[in-house]
Amino acid sequence: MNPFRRKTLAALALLLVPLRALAAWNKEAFGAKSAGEALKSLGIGASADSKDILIEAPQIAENGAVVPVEITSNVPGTRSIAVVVEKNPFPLVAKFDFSESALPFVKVNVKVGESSFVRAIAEAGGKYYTASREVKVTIGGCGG
Amino acid sequence: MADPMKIRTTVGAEYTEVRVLMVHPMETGQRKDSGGNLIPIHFIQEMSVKLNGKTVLEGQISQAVSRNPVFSFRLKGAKSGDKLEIAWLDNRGERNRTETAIA
Amino acid sequence: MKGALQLCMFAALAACSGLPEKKHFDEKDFGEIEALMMRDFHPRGSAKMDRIAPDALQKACNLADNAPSPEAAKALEAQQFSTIKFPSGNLMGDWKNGQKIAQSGRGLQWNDKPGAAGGGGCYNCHQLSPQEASYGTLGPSLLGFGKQRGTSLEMQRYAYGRVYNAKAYNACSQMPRLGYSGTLTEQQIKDVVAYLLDPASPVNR
Amino acid sequence: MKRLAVVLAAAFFSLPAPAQDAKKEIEKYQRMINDSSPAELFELEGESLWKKPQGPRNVSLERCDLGMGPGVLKGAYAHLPRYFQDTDRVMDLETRLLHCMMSLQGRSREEATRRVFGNEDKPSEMELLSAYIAGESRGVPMQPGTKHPKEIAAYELGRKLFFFRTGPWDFSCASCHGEEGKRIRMQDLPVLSEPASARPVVATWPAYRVSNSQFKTMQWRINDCYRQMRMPEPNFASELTNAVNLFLTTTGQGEPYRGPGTKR
Repeated sequence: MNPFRRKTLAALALLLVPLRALAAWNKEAFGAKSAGEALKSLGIGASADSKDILIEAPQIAENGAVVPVEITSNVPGTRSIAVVVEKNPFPLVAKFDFSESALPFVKVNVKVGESSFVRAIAEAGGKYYTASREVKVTIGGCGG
Repeated sequence: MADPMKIRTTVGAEYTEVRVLMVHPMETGQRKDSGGNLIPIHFIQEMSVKLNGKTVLEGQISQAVSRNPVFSFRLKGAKSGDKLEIAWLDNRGERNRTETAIA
Repeated sequence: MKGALQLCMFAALAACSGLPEKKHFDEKDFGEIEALMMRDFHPRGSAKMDRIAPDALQKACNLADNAPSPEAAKALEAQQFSTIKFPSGNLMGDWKNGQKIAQSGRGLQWNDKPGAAGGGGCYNCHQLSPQEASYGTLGPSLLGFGKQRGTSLEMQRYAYGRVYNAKAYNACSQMPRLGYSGTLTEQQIKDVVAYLLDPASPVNR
Repeated sequence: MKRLAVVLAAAFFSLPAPAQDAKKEIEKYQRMINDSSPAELFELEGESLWKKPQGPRNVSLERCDLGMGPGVLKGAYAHLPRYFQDTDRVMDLETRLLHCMMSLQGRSREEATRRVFGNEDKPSEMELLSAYIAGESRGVPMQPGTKHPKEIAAYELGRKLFFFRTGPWDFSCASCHGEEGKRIRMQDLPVLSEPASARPVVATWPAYRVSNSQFKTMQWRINDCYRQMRMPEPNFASELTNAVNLFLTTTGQGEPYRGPGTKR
């Protein structure tokens, strides 16, 4: 299947997604090629570094296909957490909105294309707080 | 492989930890199959977690989430027997929904 | 001090209390193992059954548990050295291609496409350029190899020979005989030599 | 036990500081992928396959005797490979499953071994069954067969094969798994002929591999090592692969099984 046909098929598939969806998937943000662009499309403004955002991730990952990342926000009133892998082709990985009894915490396995900073941006009371951890991706095995 | 969504809940003092394991290839569209041609992009885009019918968590995710995604969340005030419902929707419009009671 | 002393004494005792390591092979084993392998293996891709029987060098190293006597080692190394075909003139090729070869672990495996370029797999066992954090430690680090040793024709021959047939320098080395086995071509080995010696190569920066 | 402490202490102190951090960080990576691993999915799928009637006789594998009696699963994996009277052979899990597929289900060897190694889109029966059956031995100390003459002979043969150098790259298993504290790229290489290094390996195979989202068995592990040793392909469930498997498992015996594991 040549790339052009695959692109149109992918685009078509997106149109088929029913309008009343869950949290509507932000196509621009997830299609953005830089972290800055992605966050802007999410309406996330300047964010302050904060030690109340805890990121638990391995410093060295034997394989970039599965990198466990655990994020906790201790900023009171946190309503959402966005996860960004800065050097990925599409940096925005996920965005979680918390309400009712869900604590601002998430653990998820993500793909890290090459050694990069993994960044979390939390939103609380209209302000944004951020922290990041570097993950070195290495090649295991005999490369063959 | 069938598509069981495996949910495990652990009720703790401060919160209940919910761990959900989904079956999905989460294809980036960059991978080639053994024949050498590109496998089309195919990934879960949206997911939600409901407790006793009320949405407590909504996620927008991408192909950068690993294959067979594994998520963990924490719910305050959830007790055993409460109804937990997790649903996802992928970029091809396929859906999956699993309901369970908190252990 | 007493505790430490005791620890070393105990370690020495522990080391020699077990029976001396039983030799893994004696002569009669070879027939039995080769027959079993001929029965329990099958050819696939380029990996044919002629790879089962160990050659004279492998048999010698197996029998000596990879630690032949100095005389035996010298004889084996001389014999292996005679298998090296040194090209004439400059032995330094293109370090950029040398880097690709050092990164690639392909070559002679049953799933390697026939005719595809073989790889040296150097990073599996060696550190080479400082930028590559994912390097092996089975072999010594070759960081700054050319910077320390220069690029004399004599050093080029040493590097070329070592890649072509490592056993010519260390009889039972674990380093594969990349030229002798047909994994790398003459030009590929020259490119690896360049990657090791060329001042422009990241190995030497 | 003392000797072990001395050996371990020596190995740890011999690593330069940065390598120790790298080792600690990689161990953290392994811990984190272990507790958030999809391996469970393969166990579930394997359970339904164990109960699924198949083959000309249209029966399930639930009467298969894995060494502790027909259908007994608890701890069965932890006691394999072992000698089986009915086939007069030392057999590991996959070899025994093949035997049951043929003897109970009436399937031909050719059909049952057509696809013994799967891929991420379609795992093989052997992979799914291995996940389930291995999971049923969690907590049980690994104790393969070590007393029967054929078990002793298989162990000795496995040991020789482990050190046997041949093939175009002159490798034996010990070429990579023979020296403490070594690694290929960033992959640590356990010395599989040493109990201390072999135990954690034996206690976590078969395993889910995050790098390709596939579930891998011991027969695959031995098969793929021979591929990278540039050797021809070993026959599935052959005497040779069972001997190597028994040597490794015997060397690593005693450790409570804690798999199926999750690996790179």
